[in-house]
Amino acid sequence: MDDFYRELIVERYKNPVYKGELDPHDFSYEDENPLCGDHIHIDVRVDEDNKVTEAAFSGHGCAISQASADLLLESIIGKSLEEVKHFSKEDVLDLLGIELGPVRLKCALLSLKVLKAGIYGVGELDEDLV
Amino acid sequence: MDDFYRELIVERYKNPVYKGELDPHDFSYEDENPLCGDHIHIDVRVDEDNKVTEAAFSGHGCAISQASADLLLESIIGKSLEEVKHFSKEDVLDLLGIELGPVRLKCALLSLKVLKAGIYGVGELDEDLV
Amino acid sequence: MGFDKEKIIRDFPILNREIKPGKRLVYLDSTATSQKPEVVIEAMNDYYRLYNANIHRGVHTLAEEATAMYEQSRVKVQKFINARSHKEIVFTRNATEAINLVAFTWGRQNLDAGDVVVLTEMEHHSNLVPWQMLAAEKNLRLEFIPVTENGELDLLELPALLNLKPKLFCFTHMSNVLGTINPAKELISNAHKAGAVVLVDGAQSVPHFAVDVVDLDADFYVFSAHKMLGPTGIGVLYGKENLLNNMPPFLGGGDMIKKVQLRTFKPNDLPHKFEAGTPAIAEAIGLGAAVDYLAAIGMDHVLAHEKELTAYGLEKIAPLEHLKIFGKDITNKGGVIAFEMDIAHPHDVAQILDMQGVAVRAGHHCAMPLHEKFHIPATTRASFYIYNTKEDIDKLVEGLQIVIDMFG
Amino acid sequence: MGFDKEKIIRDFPILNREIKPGKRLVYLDSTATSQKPEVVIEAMNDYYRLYNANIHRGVHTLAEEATAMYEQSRVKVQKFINARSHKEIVFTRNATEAINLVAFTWGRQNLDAGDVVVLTEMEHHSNLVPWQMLAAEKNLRLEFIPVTENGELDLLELPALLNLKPKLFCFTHMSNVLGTINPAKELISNAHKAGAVVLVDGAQSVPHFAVDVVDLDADFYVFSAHKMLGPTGIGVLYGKENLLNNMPPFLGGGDMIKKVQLRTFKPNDLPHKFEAGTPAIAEAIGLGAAVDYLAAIGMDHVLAHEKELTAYGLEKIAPLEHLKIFGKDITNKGGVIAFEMDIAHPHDVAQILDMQGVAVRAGHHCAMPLHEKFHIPATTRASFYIYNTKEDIDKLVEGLQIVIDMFG
Ligand SMILES: Cc1ncc(COP(=O)(O)O)c(C=O)c1O
Ligand SMILES: Cc1ncc(COP(=O)(O)O)c(C=O)c1O
Repeated sequence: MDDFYRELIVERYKNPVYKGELDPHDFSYEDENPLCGDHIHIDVRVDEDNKVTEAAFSGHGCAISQASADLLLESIIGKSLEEVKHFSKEDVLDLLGIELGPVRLKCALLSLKVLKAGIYGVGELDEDLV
Repeated sequence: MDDFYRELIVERYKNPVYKGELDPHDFSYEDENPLCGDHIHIDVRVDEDNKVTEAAFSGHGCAISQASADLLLESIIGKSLEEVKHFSKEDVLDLLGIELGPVRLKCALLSLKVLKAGIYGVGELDEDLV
Repeated sequence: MGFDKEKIIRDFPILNREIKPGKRLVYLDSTATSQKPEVVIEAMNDYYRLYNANIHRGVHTLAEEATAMYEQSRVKVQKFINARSHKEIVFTRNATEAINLVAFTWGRQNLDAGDVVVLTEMEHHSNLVPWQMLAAEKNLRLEFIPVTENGELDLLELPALLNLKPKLFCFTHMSNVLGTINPAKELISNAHKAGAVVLVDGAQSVPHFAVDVVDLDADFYVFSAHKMLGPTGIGVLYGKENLLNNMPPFLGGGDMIKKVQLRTFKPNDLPHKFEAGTPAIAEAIGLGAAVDYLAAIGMDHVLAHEKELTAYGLEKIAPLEHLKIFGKDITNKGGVIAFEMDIAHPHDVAQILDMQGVAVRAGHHCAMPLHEKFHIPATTRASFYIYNTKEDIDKLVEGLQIVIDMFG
Repeated sequence: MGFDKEKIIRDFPILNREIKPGKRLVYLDSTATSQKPEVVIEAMNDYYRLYNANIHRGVHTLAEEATAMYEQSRVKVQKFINARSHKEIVFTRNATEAINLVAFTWGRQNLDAGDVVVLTEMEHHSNLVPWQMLAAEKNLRLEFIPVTENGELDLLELPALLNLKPKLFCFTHMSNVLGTINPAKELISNAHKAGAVVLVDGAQSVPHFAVDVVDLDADFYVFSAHKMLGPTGIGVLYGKENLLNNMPPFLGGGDMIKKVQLRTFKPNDLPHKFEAGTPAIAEAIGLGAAVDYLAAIGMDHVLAHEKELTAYGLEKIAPLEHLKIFGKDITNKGGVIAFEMDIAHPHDVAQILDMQGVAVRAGHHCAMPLHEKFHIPATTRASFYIYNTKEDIDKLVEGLQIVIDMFG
């Protein structure tokens, strides 16, 4: 059917692989998109070389925000935090494999925003930095 | 040439008949149109029956405002104040013999406004009353 | 002209738009903004192509024509809501600015620390935030009529709130989420008895049913052109003449003055006192055309058509699985159906509907407190206007079935 | 596209208008409002006919298209005045509202009793009255740079005024009556040295020559779309990002919030923080098209054309009897010629010109204090833009000759 809600997105939304919480974790962060109530919390563990060993997200929201969190976490396992800092909007869209309008883009990028804010250890990240 | 600036208006503007001041007078009033700086002062004398015996205006402004003051005063001589109170916008336009847009209408009606305010003895007359 | 469904649809060029290949636009988002009939678009084009000029101060032909058309629109609006005088009609950018105008002028002048302002839990942000800002500045007390589980104002609470002797009472004539049409006349009369001035947010009422500000006895009444077939960029503040007369001006600048010296100015007469700078001229003319169009149809026909669609919509949507209608049993409900689905987020619902050409809105609809009250972050909302048909609702239901198949 | 006179004239449908039988429109009133090219009108028609929707919160196709176009227009405006970020571009109703926005937010926050605000004697009412209102509320001291007999700012007075350590300095980049183009960069730099924040009224500059807000180092810069080939109902406030960020919001309502609860709200990020309620969507899109059109011509060509017309106009008008030009010998003069005639009132002059199809403005042009200074209640003003020609000026001179014959 419609290529937009690719099977992958609906599947990951219904059956996420990285959903959960990590305790203890090396850093964690959370944020929300007040426009639609999407909420994402991310926990990350890293090894001595600052490579991501484990990651998990919790929260709620639309299929796009939840699936993109799940796919994002999958793709950062084994990467160094330095590499993750270079993850871009395009990388997330590539993971989702779809094009998005401005409103849905915010849904798709919420997890990246949370992840980066966690890495940088900042309060709230300017959207432009994502 | 153009019927708008009928010869009458230009003639009355250049050579007004009722221009001047009356001292003493029975009542007098003045007002201005700040939009264009038109200014009209009117002095009136009445007899024991409240009939206008003499009237004069002073001030400055555009041809329409000055000519309509001159024509208006001419037409009220001999009339009772009660009758003058019933003078309307249409009466003034009839005197001028032209049609006017909203901005110029204010020029044409300034003298009537001043005259009525003088008769009613009020401070400033609402435009709608003219 | 009465209600000629086919003609009406022909009048809206956008309804020919194909959203996706083979999917014609089904526009169910009129509560956010309505579509515009060709006559409204053309009225503005005529202004720009034939007599575009700045108004009020010009002597030349274009300026006089533009001024006359602008002021005629004011009179059309006056007649449309049955105001007593054109002086009571102030053009603003939108309903939001109209409310702010009242807050900044009447509010600042008349409200003091400790004064009570009564609002309702179903207000749009535009009828909340201006009062929150004023409350913060002046130390006012804001109180709220609760919304019942059903989605109506809990009028049992009203006497207690009016007992607080509020100086001001602001409420929406119709909720943009629930569709609730509030009993405005009764509310106003009670508030007046308690000594309050009343502002009614008519953003959702004026487009959809006949409003008579004199019969209602509203003190202030606001609405937006873009929701009633008119253009963006213009809204209306109605205020009773004596109230407007006693208010200080709002914005300063050209047109709102009678006389200016370097350090002082004298404000202009109503309504110009509240219209600073070059106004939205084309937009006022467009609004005039929209009012003519609605008046020709007849607001009673508009309301009847929407009630019919709403009844049909509720009937068709209610049986769908996983779906809960927000405010289903409201006694007096306008053409708005908001709902949640336990399997899919409203954004996903809206996007899947969009793939079918069906435009609905998803989110908090600028009514976060109402959503918070019911513990739902967002809803999907379908809303109806004169150009909608039962087939549009059928398309909506088909689209919702796809959502259910996908996520269920 | 460069400056193709014939194409430009063809682009403006209104120029075909016959004002009186056999008298085609000669529009010399662009300072009040400009005419609009067909591309601007069509850009708005496309919005209304193809993708009309409310913006920012919508997921459906129309809403996404409308949002993208609205925000693209913001970026076009940003580039046009060379601002650093789209966040620095706030859409308002007009230049007037933009000035008021600064007065109500930055002004209320930063100015206190006794603070000095420096203005000039050649300001438009829109850059006077908001400061008078704020001065009355806050007990500020307003001081004015005088205008010389010649019609320029008397810069000899500037050091003394800046010695008063003004908190704010507001001036017009170009006078809408005299045509004086003020040395903005130098004024701003001097004011900054004295510690003042600077607001520039660009209502007459942005339409007529290249403006670079970064090069000028203006803190706030305002202008109106309708004077630069764009629609009515929209204007622009440019403000430096850190200033805007530190300012409280202006109007409250939808879109300017991030989060709302019953009694509190959290404002949105820039620039939305200052755009409450449904904005002028079609108008922003029209402004974007106007900016594209001007940029394609090139602002240097626009200015050169106007300078040529002004020189020609001054040369042709100067010899006329009974006529005195207001600000004839100004060193840097834009396309505006205002004048008095000792035999006829400006209203009569304008009306007689109108009978020839020539549209000029008569009055105080929203600059009463300037007129008062020179003891003239009103002037007649002819102003030029890209679609004017030397033949237009010849028609003006013919018309003035008729006035002289009639009243002389
Ligand atoms: C110099 C100047 N400033 C401000 C304005 C006000 O512009 P608007 O009426 O579009 O707000 C004008 C327009 O007449 C102007 O010429
Ligand atoms: C009930 C209600 N009030 C106010 C508004 C604000 O209207 P605008 O955004 O046109 O100012 C809306 C529009 O969404 C509304 O539905």
